[in-house]
Amino acid sequence: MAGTSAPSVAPTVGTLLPLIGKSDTKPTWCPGCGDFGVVAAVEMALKRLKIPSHQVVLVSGIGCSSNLPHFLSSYGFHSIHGRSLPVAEGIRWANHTLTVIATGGDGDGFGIGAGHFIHTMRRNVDMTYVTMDNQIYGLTTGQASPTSMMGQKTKSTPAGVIENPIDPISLALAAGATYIARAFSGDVKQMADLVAGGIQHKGFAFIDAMSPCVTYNKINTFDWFRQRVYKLENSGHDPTDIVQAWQRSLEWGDKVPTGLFYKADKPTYEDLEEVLTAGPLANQPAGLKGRESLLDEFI
Amino acid sequence: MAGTSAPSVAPTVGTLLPLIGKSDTKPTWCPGCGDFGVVAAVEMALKRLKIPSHQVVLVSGIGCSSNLPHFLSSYGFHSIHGRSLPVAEGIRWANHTLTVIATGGDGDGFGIGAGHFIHTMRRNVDMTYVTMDNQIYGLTTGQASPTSMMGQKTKSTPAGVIENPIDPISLALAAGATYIARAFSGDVKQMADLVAGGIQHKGFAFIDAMSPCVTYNKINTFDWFRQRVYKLENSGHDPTDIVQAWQRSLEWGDKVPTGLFYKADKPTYEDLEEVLTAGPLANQPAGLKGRESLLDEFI
Amino acid sequence: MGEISVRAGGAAGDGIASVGETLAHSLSRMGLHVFGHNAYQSVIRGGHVWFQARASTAPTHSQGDACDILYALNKETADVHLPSLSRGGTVVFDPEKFDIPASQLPAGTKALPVKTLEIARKFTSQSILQNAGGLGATAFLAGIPLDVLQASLADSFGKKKGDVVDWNLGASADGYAFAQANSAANDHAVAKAGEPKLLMTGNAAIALGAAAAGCKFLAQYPMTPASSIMHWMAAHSRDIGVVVKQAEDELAAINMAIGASYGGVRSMTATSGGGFALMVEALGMAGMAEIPLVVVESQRSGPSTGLPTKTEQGDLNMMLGAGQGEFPRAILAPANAVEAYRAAIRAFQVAEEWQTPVLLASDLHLSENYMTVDRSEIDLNVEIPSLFSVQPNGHDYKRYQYTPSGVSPRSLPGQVGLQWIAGSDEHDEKGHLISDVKSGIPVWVAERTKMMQKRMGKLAGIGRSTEPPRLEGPADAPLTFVAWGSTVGAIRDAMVTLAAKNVATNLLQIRTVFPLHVDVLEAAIDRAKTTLLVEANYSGQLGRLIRAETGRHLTNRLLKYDGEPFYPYEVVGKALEVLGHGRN
Amino acid sequence: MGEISVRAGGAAGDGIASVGETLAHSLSRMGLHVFGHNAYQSVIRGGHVWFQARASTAPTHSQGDACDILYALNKETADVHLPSLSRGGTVVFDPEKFDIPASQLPAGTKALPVKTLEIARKFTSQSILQNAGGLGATAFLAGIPLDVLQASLADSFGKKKGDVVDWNLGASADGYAFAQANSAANDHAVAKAGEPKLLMTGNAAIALGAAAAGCKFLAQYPMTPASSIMHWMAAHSRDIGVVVKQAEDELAAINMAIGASYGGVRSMTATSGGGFALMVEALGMAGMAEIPLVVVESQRSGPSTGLPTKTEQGDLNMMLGAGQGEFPRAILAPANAVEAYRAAIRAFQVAEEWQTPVLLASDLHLSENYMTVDRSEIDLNVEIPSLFSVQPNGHDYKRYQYTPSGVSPRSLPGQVGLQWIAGSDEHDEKGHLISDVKSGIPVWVAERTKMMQKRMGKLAGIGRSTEPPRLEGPADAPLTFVAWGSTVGAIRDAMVTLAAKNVATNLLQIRTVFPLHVDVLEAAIDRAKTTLLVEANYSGQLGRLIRAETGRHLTNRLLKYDGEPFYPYEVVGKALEVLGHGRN
Ligand SMILES: Cc1ncc(C[n+]2csc(CCOP(=O)(O)OP(=O)(O)O)c2C)c(N)n1
Ligand SMILES: Cc1ncc(C[n+]2csc(CCOP(=O)(O)OP(=O)(O)O)c2C)c(N)n1
Ligand code: SF4
Ligand code: SF4
Ligand SMILES: [Mg+2]
Ligand SMILES: [Mg+2]
Repeated sequence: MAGTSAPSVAPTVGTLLPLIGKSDTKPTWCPGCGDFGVVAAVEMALKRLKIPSHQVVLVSGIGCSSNLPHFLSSYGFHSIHGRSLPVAEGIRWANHTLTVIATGGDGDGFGIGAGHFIHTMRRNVDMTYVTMDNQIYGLTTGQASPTSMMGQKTKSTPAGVIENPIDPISLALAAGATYIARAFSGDVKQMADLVAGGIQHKGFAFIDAMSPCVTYNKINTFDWFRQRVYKLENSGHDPTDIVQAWQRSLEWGDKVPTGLFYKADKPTYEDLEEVLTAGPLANQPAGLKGRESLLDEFI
Repeated sequence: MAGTSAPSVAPTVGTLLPLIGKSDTKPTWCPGCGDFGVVAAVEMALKRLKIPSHQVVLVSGIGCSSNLPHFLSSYGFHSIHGRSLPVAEGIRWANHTLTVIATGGDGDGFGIGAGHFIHTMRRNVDMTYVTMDNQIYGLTTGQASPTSMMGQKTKSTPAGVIENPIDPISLALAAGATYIARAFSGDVKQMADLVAGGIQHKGFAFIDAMSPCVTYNKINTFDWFRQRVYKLENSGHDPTDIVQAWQRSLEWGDKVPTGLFYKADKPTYEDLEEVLTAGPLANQPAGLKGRESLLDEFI
Repeated sequence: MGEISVRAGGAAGDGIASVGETLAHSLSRMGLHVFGHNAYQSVIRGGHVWFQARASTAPTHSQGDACDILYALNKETADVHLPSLSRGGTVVFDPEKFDIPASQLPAGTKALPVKTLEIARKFTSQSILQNAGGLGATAFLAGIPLDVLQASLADSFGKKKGDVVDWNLGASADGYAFAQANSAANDHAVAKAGEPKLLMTGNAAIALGAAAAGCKFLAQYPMTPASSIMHWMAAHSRDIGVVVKQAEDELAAINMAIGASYGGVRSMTATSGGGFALMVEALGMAGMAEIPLVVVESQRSGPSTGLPTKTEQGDLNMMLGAGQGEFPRAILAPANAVEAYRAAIRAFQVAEEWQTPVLLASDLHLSENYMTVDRSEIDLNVEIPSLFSVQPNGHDYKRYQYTPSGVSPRSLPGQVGLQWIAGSDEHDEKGHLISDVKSGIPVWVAERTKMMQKRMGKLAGIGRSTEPPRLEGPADAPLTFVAWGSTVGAIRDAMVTLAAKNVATNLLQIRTVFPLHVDVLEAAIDRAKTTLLVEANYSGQLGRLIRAETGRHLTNRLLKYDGEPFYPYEVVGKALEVLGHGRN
Repeated sequence: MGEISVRAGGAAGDGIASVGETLAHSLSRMGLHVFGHNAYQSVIRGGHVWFQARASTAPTHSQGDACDILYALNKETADVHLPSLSRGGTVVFDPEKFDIPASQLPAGTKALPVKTLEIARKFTSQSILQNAGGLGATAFLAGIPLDVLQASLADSFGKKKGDVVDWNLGASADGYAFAQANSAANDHAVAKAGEPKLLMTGNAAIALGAAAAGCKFLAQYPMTPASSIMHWMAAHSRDIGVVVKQAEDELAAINMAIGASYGGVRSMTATSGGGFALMVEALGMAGMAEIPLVVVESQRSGPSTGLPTKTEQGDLNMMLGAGQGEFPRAILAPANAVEAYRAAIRAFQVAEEWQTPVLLASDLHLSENYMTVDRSEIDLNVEIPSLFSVQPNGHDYKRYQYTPSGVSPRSLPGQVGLQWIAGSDEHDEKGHLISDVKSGIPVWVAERTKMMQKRMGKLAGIGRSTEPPRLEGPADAPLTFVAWGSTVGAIRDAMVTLAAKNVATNLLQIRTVFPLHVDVLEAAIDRAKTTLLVEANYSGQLGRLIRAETGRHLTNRLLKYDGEPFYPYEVVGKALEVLGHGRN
């Protein structure tokens, strides 16, 4: 794209362009899998926000949940296990007019991907991350995940898990995400609201979507959640107060809060990266034609 | 070690064995480097606890700070960048009578090693981790580290850092470490106390040792810290209260608290791993001699 | 020679693997040689999966080509597999679910409709029970006695008792009786042939071999097709005293294993190509610090995520090149369960003797398929020397002492007076760094060279401790197959078929892919009349390695990279073509 | 031909690199060809470091062998380097710091004691200023005019002004004057030879080339000797509009670069062996998803952490085997700064044209040393086509369409109606998964084969887009050197020396290590009278590759793995030995 006459990838305003919809690939999840709720919520949120499908990129890792991008009509990148976030960051920086949503599993995001999770949050990259947290490794047929509860018997822990689960909400708080929520596949409406809120949020939005694996997790079932979930928005919770958010994040057991834990306004990575103030990188001129003065430093 | 007659690696009680001391390798750190304080504190702590040097394993990654194991007289493993914690875990599980101490830099531990940092903490492995946090990449001659402050100009960020630094203390709280402290190389006595406390603590002890890099970090100098540090133990802080600990972890700027943020008693990974209840793995019999009945399952 | 192949197919989640395993176990209990091929997809429910159990009075080295009995749980199975039904064969299906038009039946085959759902309903409303009726009918056709089938079936529920087990036994008996009443057994139906054999997957054999060799620590991250090594070890962890750690990723897994080895226990990690890619850096550390380590690399169809549930031998280049710089390594390549058991033991011995990482190259076809083994072939009596052999010599202890073999005395943490620092940097005999203030200084430049030579010198010894290529079959055969790993199975079966056609062939099996035993290999290749390289990859990676090491160019090649295992008929056809007999 | 070598040595932190760079810049400004060798250790202060600037009216391809002037800042420098002082040479030192006994001086050399500390004290109490006096004396001996030296020195402070700059200028003038008064210039002292040349490191050349080729995004994690690519790019980021991201690790770096490339910009990552090991998995994803990507691999001395500040060519095996399974790649291997600049441009072009990862193999010797380049050799006018070339064809768009070349039309996110899913799993022409419910189904098994062939078929085209081996020197010479990368430099210098001895040699430079241009290579090797393989590694990795691809075994070898660069005299000696002239 030397020069400025190159076709632009900036949003085409004023034209009615197709919104997101289902793709021609049918989900291959087990019947009843929580991930159906998540894909529905993501679709609803994007439709509601009227973001044309060619402006959306869904990025995932590897796992049952990570197949999600194939089932919607946007652009997508079904990457490798644990690396959805750096891939998503790269896409976002190449073209920050795109709506970038990373999706994937608890193993993908909090196990092998834990380092990227922490670092993407501290950067406050303006994107949305929806984890389909089933507290198990689904695609590899049922090993413990970082969110499996103490004592859970799995193929890899036949005597029960002996490590404390990761709490993605408190980790996100500690790492500096600026929009932190928990959703539940049994409540697609709430999830769609939270995802839409996350997309609209300027900064890194994290939604931990509890999405039961009906095949391998016989503990954290839809019923298990139904008996425990309550909504933060009905409980006087103030999502702008980080200490309250931290206290709520400690609740997990008889009660499992859903909704928005925390929200803050901070400059995004893209706001602070000066090169991007000249517009999407993909539209900026490339190369060094006529920049011979650059060679002077070598004399 | 088939059978039980193999020499044991259990501590030899009653004999007076050499305590830790300096090795015959002189530290190669720059004069004035904060890491001199850390190695002194580790040596003091181990001496005070009278742990014989052959019972100690110092494990590190790669960085200026990660050279530390070479300068003391114990066993050690100077591993690769970012991997000190999994190496240390393996050592600990092979022989949980050993005192295992991981040491290394902020880049090593919170950058490339962030995932292991989170996971080792949630496991509550009974070991001690001392990071020499100089908020810079020393050995690679001065790039930004995950704890470099916003705006800091480095070789890799000539226009200033544009991401929020990691706060190791709050991350450790979120991830479930059971002994969490901050020390400062300018106060070796306090650091030695904290390290000794960490070694004695049953569970994962994390000590973030602020250890100024006099060559590449011209912001977070000894003076910078001296003007800001105050001691938690003198401030009515209750280290058993996780919410107080969380609130204190948010303090960083005009005031920088040092001392013990948090301490909790929880079963360690080694407590819960049933195989280890039979003693150090390295001393247990190996092989399947006489275990022909194991083949029955294949019929 | 009696031989039969039984195939069951359906959707993932239908319980096909259980049906197949029960059939395979029944056949191996009859004293037959069995190969059980479990074909599945990267999806938990739905899709299409199948299992083929091939049994014979003679050794079975692969899944074979066709099937004699096909149990089709759904229409897709009939569509995909009927073409493989051999003359005289029978397809079992439930007419309540779908129909098979006569026109779809290959010549000389027949259909046996069995009302499996109806049978199941007599016991329960759970439709999964249908399999029991179909299983019974299939077993009858194959010649499996009802009591043998039912014992296998009951055992497959483990210690579980109660209704479900009873229902299964009842429904399978009904299916069995129905088939007996309405059909004759297959012409190839087998009979009891001897004492029960052991039936195990390559992964179970590897895990068992590791434990027998003294492995006390396994760190692993789940990845098909290596996961079941961890599953087996975890299930037996407390019984056999092996600590099993599911790590947060493969980086942690290998580094934990290295730490544990340094700490004083024999340790292992296992993964597939993608996970191995993440272990590449630490592998070099084990090489540099001279830490014994066993790494199982079970290959699957690449590149990248590729076809995660399909087989390939595409990672040889990666295993050869893994790690920056150079350090000694060995790569062992067993072909079947017995060889895998023994290779695991040898891997530990080589790693320990030469204090360096050893790779055990497997693939999905070996790792996850079922093979019979005679009990006598599994010797659990492995000599396990103590690791605490070094005696204190105080301040003079040199962990990396120069020795003629390159192997230096190794102490373990906890031993008094023998402290040393393991390191990934270059070091001197005592383990002190050469990398910092000594680097570039002439005397230390020379020391670095010596230390490299010490380490690399171990390769010669590793060659002596590992198995050279083995020639199998008549020495003067007109065709020599050259192969490694599980691909050898289909070749062995093809050799039998070729022999029956009076075409003599032999097989040069590369049992140690690295270091190659160049002298033996060159002699064998030079003696061969014609060679045929058979590999499950695109570029012929072994062929490339052989050319690199010996200059011999194996130009006749049968390469396959579609994810499917080799079928003996493909090998036979190519052999005949190469020999100028034309395809048959 | 005028040629001089000037060496300065001291402890890390003494400012040796600045002294050396100032000397090198002064010489290149005089229009001389310069090679600047920066030798340092993995320690920030202390230890021993040195810098050699070699300048000549003829091209300089390496640091050369000896030095004509040695500026020794400490005793260790004298001890280590005096043996390299050539006849007629001078060692400059400060007698206030240490003494050099006459017995230590090689025959025909002399010592020039310069009171550099005393000079410095005239200006300031900061001892670092001593370098300026020594620099001045050294420059005089080398024939550098005072004004040239002072201009370089002033420029080395950048835009800084003030006392420090003035003190430096003053002290250097004093040192210069002192030497002028007390010594003659060296016999080899050089004079102005033409227009100023550019002096750049290999890494600067790579970064500049990448930017010229349209690179808009660099993600990197610091690692010697690749870090300065990031430093250069970061320093120019805003000026040239390139986003530079220091990632949390190399896993993130390469995945960010892949994401950015998918997102519509040309992107790159750079690292050394240990970091590249961590990129192995994602490299395969780029191959599978057909994402253009440039990866710089600057090798250093391994295995593992090894000697982090020393050079080696030990990662070729790793680059060849990186990634499970098979996918097309190219590996370019420039030998010096101009070649590095051009290779970076070509890397981007090949990656983009063939939609696959391209590796640019460098090493510490190339990446971090200084080489002169004529301004005319750097053409910034690179044609950069638009990436938005695909036109919407709605629902029928096939991202992975089969084409004769294997290259398919590529759309970018944001383009209307051309959505596709990039994936690491096997897929069909539209990018839909083959890996799950389609895998194993015969028609899709065939499709997988076709898709593999489409991807691997690109290798042929990549061969046409990359540089074949080049023969340099008289075609009928009795000896042909075979080499790749920076090692070529010492060979080029050695060829000049050999020619002066009436020994004709030529050089077969492998400019593209993969894919090898087999026809050209075979012909060249077969034409060669005798070959001599020269590589900076233990096992002769290029030799192995050549044998694997051509069957040609290059048995004469000069291999070196001590971390030091090749010295021309080593090459000369080995060449004479191979030719039977005996060592000279
Ligand atoms: C490097 C690497 N290691 C391991 C795997 C195997 N693997 C595929 S999916 C998966 C985990 C699945 O769990 P999760 O991320 O929670 O997703 P889910 O299937 O539960 O939705 C693993 C370990 C892989 N593909 N790549
Ligand atoms: C995989 C890998 N990537 C990069 C490096 C290069 N490297 C060596 S030390 C270091 C960081 C040093 O910073 P830190 O960990 O904070 O330690 P410090 O030197 O500041 O004590 C890096 C990036 C490496 N050795 N290995
Ligand atoms: S295995 Fe679990 S997570 Fe995977 S598709 Fe089935 S229900 Fe969903
Ligand atoms: S560079 Fe910094 S961290 Fe490294 S030794 Fe010097 S002062 Fe310490
Ligand atoms: Mg999951
Ligand atoms: Mg640091």
